[in-house]
Amino acid sequence: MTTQMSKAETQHMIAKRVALELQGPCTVNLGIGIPTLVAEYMTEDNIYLHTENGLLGVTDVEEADIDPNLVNAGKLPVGEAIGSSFFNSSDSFAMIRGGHVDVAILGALQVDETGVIANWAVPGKNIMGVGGAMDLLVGAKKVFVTMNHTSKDGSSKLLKECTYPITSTRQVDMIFTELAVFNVEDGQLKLVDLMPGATIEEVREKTEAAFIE
Amino acid sequence: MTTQMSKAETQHMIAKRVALELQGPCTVNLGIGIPTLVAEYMTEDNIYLHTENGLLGVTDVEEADIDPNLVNAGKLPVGEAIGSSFFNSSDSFAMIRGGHVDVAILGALQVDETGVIANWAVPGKNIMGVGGAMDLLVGAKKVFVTMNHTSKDGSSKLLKECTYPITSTRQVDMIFTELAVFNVEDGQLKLVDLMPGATIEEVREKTEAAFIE
Amino acid sequence: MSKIQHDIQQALSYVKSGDTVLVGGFGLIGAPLTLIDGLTEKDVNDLTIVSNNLGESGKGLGILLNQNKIKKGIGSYFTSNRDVGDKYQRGEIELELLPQGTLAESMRAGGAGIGGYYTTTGVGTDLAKGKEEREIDGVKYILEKAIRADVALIRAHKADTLGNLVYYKTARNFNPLMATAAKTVIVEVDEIVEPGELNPEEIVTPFIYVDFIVKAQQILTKEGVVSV
Amino acid sequence: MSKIQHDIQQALSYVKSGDTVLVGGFGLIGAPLTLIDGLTEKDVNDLTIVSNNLGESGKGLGILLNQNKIKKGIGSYFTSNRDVGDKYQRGEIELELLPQGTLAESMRAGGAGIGGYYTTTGVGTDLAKGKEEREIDGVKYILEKAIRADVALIRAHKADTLGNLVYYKTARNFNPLMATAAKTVIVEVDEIVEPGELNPEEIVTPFIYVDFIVKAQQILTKEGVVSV
Repeated sequence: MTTQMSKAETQHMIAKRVALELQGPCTVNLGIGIPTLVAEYMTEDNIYLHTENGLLGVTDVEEADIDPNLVNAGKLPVGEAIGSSFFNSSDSFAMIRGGHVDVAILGALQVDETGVIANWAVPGKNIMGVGGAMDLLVGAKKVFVTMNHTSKDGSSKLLKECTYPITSTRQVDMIFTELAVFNVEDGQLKLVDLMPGATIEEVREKTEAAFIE
Repeated sequence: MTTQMSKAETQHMIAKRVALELQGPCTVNLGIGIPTLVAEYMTEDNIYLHTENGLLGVTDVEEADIDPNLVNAGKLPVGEAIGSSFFNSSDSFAMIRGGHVDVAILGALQVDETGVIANWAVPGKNIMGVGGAMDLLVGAKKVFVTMNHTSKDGSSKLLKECTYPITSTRQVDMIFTELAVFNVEDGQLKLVDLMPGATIEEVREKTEAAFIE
Repeated sequence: MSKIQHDIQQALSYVKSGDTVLVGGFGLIGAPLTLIDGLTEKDVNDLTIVSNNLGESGKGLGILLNQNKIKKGIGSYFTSNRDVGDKYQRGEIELELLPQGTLAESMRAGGAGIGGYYTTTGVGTDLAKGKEEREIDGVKYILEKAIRADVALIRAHKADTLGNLVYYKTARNFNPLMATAAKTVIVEVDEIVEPGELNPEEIVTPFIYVDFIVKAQQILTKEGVVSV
Repeated sequence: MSKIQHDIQQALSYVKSGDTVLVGGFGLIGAPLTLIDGLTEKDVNDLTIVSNNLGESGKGLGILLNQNKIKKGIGSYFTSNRDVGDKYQRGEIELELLPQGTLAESMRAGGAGIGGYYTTTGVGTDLAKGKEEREIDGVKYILEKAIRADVALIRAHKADTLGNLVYYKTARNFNPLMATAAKTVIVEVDEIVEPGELNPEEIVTPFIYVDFIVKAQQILTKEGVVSV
């Protein structure tokens, strides 16, 4: 990128771009991190947010209205929309695994050139948490992934093959980074958009995975 | 039997005898027929009735209070006790199959001398209905069976081996007929009581199954 | 697009010949009587009907049966309609008999992305024939497969306009499970209310499961089924 | 015999060394904080704890962990407590990591008499290693086993004196499932009411699942956990 953005600015830029892809009516599950920010940029009022800890109809909450027993999957305080409902964890994952959630937006550590992602474990570190990531990947009708295009050392996170343990054999549908937006079509990455300030040359240089321009 | 009782009187006699075996607090599922009558003779107020169509806390209902959408497994109108709850069919059978119902009282067509029963199908006739019988047999902590001691032709329904298809490989716990009460202990029938008017000779004569006196 | 349909036949346009259709209710209690009635007026056949019973003789699904629209029935208690047995003996209908708990659990599994499950129910009986038996931790189980369908016709008490549902007493039965296990879910209700009128802690079927809502025109009363 | 226990240690007398214990909550939300606190004061060890998380460092189940009372943890997200990783590296604790939906479903199965089930979740990943893979109707699944336990420690919002339970917002999470999957179920609640005060259509956990009820003495507030 030629312009220098703060980490927060970059995250918001990605979240805003993801929001453009959401058309209601639909139900969306937001992962922790950048995905959570997507809610701020959704423009349609018939998009409902599902959180796997047991609420359909997540909204923002004002500081004064915070309820410690009303949180999202990141354990952050949320509000409840009109028409929302509460349910237990098995009913919540029945919704996810059973294919009743339209879109899951997840973070990823790596993605391979067929759209398979790794987002739950790093080799050599203790494998300590998986949460709902594997369930969302097998169950959501569409999966959108937000991620940094490169590691701190500059190496690509869009790889020929994931070096970290994969989260599912399922290929995701769209990938959003600070440089570019890709569709996954027939098991191939297809560049569909450049992010503000990014050039096609930079994307080519920083993407190990093969992609269709 | 020496005394002549009507069919209804006999059924009530059996139901009354079964009721003596119920000690609260417990949850009891009543099958169709004689088992339903047991409710009339329960004396303790901490016995709760479960019906597999989705209610824990079945009571009698006055004619004036009949609600067509509040019925038991025999589709007969019932009432709801204080502290009752409604649930769907899968949650209801989760209670049954998961071992959370203390006693199931069922009718039977035949019982063998190890306490295995047949109560859902007759060979040569279409096998058309099983309902919740198989679930109750595998799941209830205790199973009590009410049945006629003999067929219309006088042949014993307590047999060495069932000739009808069995409902479960599980042995029931007690058997109640118009002549006698049996416990099932270590896979053997044990006579524990004679019904009013019955003699040990009559029970011996009309019981094909081996039993301990 | 509103989920509310005023035309029953329009709502039923999603039911096609050859479809597998889940139909709620325990006998007539909690059955979608209006939708079933609509189905008897619709030109459709070769249906596989999954329902605890196939109605009673000449009533509810029993009419559909006598119209020869049902190719196969999957249920737990067909005894309530003597016509089922007659048709079966004449080879005019296939039947799959399942224990009631298995029928319920298989639809829950279908709705929850579970392909099959091991249950104790039926082990060692004629209904286990052809099913895989397996011992897990010393207990014998049989494998039962999930049930999924093209359409579910269900009944609830109230819907809000989003499609959230609550039920009424023992009319709940199979309905909430069926709502999860079909591609298209059509519900008939006594009352349609605005979002926010149903308590979020009390909603049994969240709106994501419901595609179309119709107002009930056939109601079960003490005196039997009446049109309203 | 009343299910209400005024003495926390008396209620916890059902927890024995070597037991498998289900502990409700998603982090601290919906966790039985009073019962967990009681467990940290109890002389018990070699526990297998089934819970989404093992608390946070030095909080909730985290205290129990640091007291070396936990032999094994089964959960979906141990990352929330860095001490778990440290102990694991030192070989001081066994861990079984399950996807969150599998964790929930396995307890539901345990409570429902289901021995195991085929799920799509985890197929082809490291968490499927050693698990049977099977194709059903063209879809790949892995076999997951039911979870059952000796004791469940859960949290609800209100109980009636019979043991019927209702929950509060996202504090519901795993609690109703755990109530079904243990031999002894101990619940802590904000409020105890008389039978009849809870709406029968709204009860989430029917009383047959509940053995003992205690009043919560540790409450999660905006300011953190406070004693009441």
